Amino acid sequence: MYRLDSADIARRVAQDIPDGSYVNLGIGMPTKVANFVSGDKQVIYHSENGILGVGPAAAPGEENINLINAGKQYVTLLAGGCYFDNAESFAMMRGGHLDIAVLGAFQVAENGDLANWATNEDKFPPAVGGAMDLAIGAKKLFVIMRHTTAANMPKLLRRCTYPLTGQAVVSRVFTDLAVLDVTPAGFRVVELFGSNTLEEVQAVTEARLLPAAEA
Amino acid sequence: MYRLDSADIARRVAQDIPDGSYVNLGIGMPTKVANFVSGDKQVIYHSENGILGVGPAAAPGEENINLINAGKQYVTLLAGGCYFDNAESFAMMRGGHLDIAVLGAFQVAENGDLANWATNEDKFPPAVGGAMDLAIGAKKLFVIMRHTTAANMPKLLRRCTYPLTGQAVVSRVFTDLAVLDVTPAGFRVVELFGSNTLEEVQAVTEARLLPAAEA
Amino acid sequence: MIDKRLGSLREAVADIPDGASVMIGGFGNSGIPLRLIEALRQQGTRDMTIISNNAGVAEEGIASLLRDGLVKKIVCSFPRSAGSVWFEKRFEAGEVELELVPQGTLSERIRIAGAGIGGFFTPTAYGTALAEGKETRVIDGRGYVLEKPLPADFALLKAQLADPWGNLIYDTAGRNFNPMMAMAARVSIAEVHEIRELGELDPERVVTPGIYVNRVVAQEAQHVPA
Amino acid sequence: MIDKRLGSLREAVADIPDGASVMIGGFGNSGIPLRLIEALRQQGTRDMTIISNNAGVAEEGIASLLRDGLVKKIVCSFPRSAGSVWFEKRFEAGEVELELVPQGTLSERIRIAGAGIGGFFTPTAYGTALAEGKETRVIDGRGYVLEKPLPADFALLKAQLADPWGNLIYDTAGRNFNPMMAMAARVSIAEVHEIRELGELDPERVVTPGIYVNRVVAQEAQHVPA
Repeated sequence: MYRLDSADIARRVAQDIPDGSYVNLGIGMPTKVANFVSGDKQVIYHSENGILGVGPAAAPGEENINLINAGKQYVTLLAGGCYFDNAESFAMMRGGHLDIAVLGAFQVAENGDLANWATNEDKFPPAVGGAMDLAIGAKKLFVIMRHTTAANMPKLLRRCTYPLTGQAVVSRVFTDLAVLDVTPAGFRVVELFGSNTLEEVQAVTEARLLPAAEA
Repeated sequence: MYRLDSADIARRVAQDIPDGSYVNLGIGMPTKVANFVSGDKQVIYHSENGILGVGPAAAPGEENINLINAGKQYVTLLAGGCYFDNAESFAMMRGGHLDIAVLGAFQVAENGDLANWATNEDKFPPAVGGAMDLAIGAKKLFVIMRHTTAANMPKLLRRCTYPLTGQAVVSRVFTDLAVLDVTPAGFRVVELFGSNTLEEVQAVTEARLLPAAEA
Repeated sequence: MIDKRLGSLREAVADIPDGASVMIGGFGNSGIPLRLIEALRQQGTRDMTIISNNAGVAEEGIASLLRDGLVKKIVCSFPRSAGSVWFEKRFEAGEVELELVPQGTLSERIRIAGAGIGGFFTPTAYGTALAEGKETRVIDGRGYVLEKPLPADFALLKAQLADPWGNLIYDTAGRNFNPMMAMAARVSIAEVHEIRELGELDPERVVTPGIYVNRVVAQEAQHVPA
Repeated sequence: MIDKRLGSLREAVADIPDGASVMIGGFGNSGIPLRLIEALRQQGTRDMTIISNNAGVAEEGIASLLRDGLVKKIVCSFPRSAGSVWFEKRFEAGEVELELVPQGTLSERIRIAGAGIGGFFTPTAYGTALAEGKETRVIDGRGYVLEKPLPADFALLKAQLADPWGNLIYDTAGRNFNPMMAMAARVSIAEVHEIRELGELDPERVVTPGIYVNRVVAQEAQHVPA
C-alpha cells in the first residue's frame, strides 16, 4: 500500500484550505498544516486562547510568555491580527465564524461522529480543552489522522466505540491512504493516494467506502 | 404639608450615596442627583450605553457626537473611566455589580414592585430601554418621585396597577414628603420631611406605612 | 488576499433585498451608520425588519426609513424619544410592527446569535408584560425568562477605524450595539471614519475582530448625495 | 476615595479561607498570576476548589497547590499536559476531584455567572459523555445542553497594567480567562506588571473595567520569598 508520511498528509490538507480562510489548527499534527499552505494564499489562523492572525513561531530570544498558541508554543502576531478573551474566542468558534478546523482523531464514523478526546482505556481522565467546541463550531471540520491504529485496527468505523467529541461533525478525513468525504450515504472517496485501490483501502476500513462520485 | 422641591429630593438622595459607590442614574430627575453629591465623595457613574466614570456635561463646542449618556446628553469621561459595549454594560448591571440605581417611578408597591415604564392609558407603545435590567440588577434600587400623581392619586400602593418593571426590586423611595424603606412588613418610614407627620403622609398613601423603627 | 474595502456606500448595501432583516448599530446618534442608512434608503429596499436600540428621531437615520415606508417591523428597546414622530405616525397607522425588548436582553440576544448559543435565562422582565408567552423558570429561588437568539441577514455598523481585514476600533461610547451586531449578522458592513493600512491598528485596541466584518467603507471616500 | 492598590501579595490573599472557591486566570503560563498563587500556597489555605483552564505543570503555579495538598476539587478543561505530574498523582490517589468542562463552556459559564444569567443552551458536548446528567433540548433541529453559571468566592488575575480604580489592561494573549473571572468572583484580585496613576491608562484599551476588580498589587513592588 502507498502511505503518505505525516508531512505529506499535512501538505494534502493544506491544498484544501482556500485563500482568505479563517482556520483553527488543532494541537499536534494539525499545527503542521500551516507549514504547507502556499505563500500566495492568505490564511488567518485562530488560536483558541484568544488570537486571530497567529504568525510564525517567535524567534529565539524574542519569546513573550503571554503570546502562545493553543499548544503553548511561543508565537507571533501578523499585521492585521488581534487579541480577545477566551469567551469571545469560543463565541467565534461556536458561532460558526471559522471556515475550517483541522483536528486529529482516534476514530471517525460514517455518520460524521468524531472521537478524539478520550479512549476506553484511559488511566487518567483525559483533557478535552477546546475540542468539543471546535467540533461543533467550524463551518467545515477536517480530520487528519493515520488510516489505522498502531495495532492496525481501523479508525474509520460504522460507529465510534470511543467517547464522542461531537455528533455528525466531520466534513472530510485526510489519512495516509486516502481523502474521504462524510456524506449522507457514508464515506465517499475523494482521492486515493498513489497506487492505492478502493479495495485495498476498504480492507483496512470498517465502514463501507463509496467510490469517488462523478457528479 | 411640607413638600421638598425636586432639587431638594435629589439632594436628599445624594446624601444616601456612599463614597466609592458605582451608581446608575436614570434619565430625567434621577440624573440631577449627581449635582448634589458632595465633592468629598468619589462616586463612579455608569451609563447604560457603555461608560463607567461619566464626567460632567461636555463644554459647548467640545461635544463628541459619540460620547453621550443614556439620556443622549453630551458628557465627558473622568480620568479612570472606560468604555465597553452594550452587552458588557448590561452584564455589569444584570450581574449585580452596580451598588445603586436611581430611577423614577409611576408606582411603587409595598412588596417592592416597581412600575415605571408604562401606564394603562398609553396611546403609543412605551419605551422600556434599560429600566427592567436596572430594576433587577443593582444591589440597591432607589426610587425618586413625587409622593402622589398630578391628580393627587397615591403612587405608593398595596399593589401596582400599572404594568410592572420588576417584582420586589425597590429598596428605598424618596418622595417630596418622606423617605421610606421597602421591608418584608411593607413601607417603613425612614424620614418625614419638615413638619410632616406619619398621619399626614399616610393620608396620601394607599399602602400602610410603618413608623420609623428604633432598631 | 483579504481586502474587505469597498469604494462606495451604494455598493456596500446593493445586495440587501426586500424583506431582509437589518441590524443597525447605534444608541441615539452615537455610533450610528447614518451614511449606510441613507444609501439603503435611497436604494428603496422595502419590507425590512430593523433591529436597533432606537427608532430614530426627526427625519434622520431610521426615522427616514420609517418615513419612506420601507420598514415592516422594528425590534428595539426604546422606540419613542422626543422627536420620534415617524415611528409614532407609522405605528399609529398600523403600518409598522413593534417588538419591544429590554435593552440588556436585546444586546444579549444579539450576542448569543453570534456566539452559537441557543437561548439564555435572564431575570430581566420576569413577572412583567414583556415576559408574556415566554418560557420561565425559577432557579435557586429567582425567576428567569428564556430568551432566544436574535440573528439578522445584514448588519450596518459604525466605527472609527478599520483595516483591510475588517478589524474595527470605535470612538468612546460609539461601540454600544456595534460589536454584537457584527457577530450576529450573516453579512456585516461597517462605515468607518478612516481605513488604515494593515498593521497600523493597535491590536490591543481592536474591539471587533475582522472575522465578523465582511465589508468596510470609509465615510469620507464617497458621499451619497441627498 | 477609591484606591484598590495593596502593598503586598500576602495581604491581597490573606482573607481567602479554607474551603474557598478560587478562580485562577491563565492559559498555560500565559496571563497566570504566579505570584498570587505562590502567596496563597505559602498561606496554606486548604480544601480549595480551583477553577482554571489547566492544572499546572512541574512544581509551579496550580501544580504547587496540588503538590501541597491544598486542593479539594479542580474545575478545568485541560488538566493534563506534558508535565502535569502533580495533578496526575493527586487524581490517581483519589485526593482531588475533577470536573472536566469543555473550554468554551467553561469560559461562558464563568461569564454568565458575572452577567447575572441563570443558564444557557450550548451545542457543545451535546451527545457526549460530558453532557451526561444534564438537561438537553433540541432547538430548530439542533441539540443543546443547558449549562449553569460558575461563580467563585475569589479570583486571582494577571494583567499588564492597572490603575487605582482597578481598571486592567492585558498583554497580548494574556487576557484569556482573566476578564470573565474578574466578573464572576465575589472578590477579584489582580497581580499586575505595573500600576499607573489614574488617567494614565488609555480608556479605549481598558479591557476589564475596574468595577469588577477589588484589589490590585504590582508584582514588582514586593516579592514573596520562596
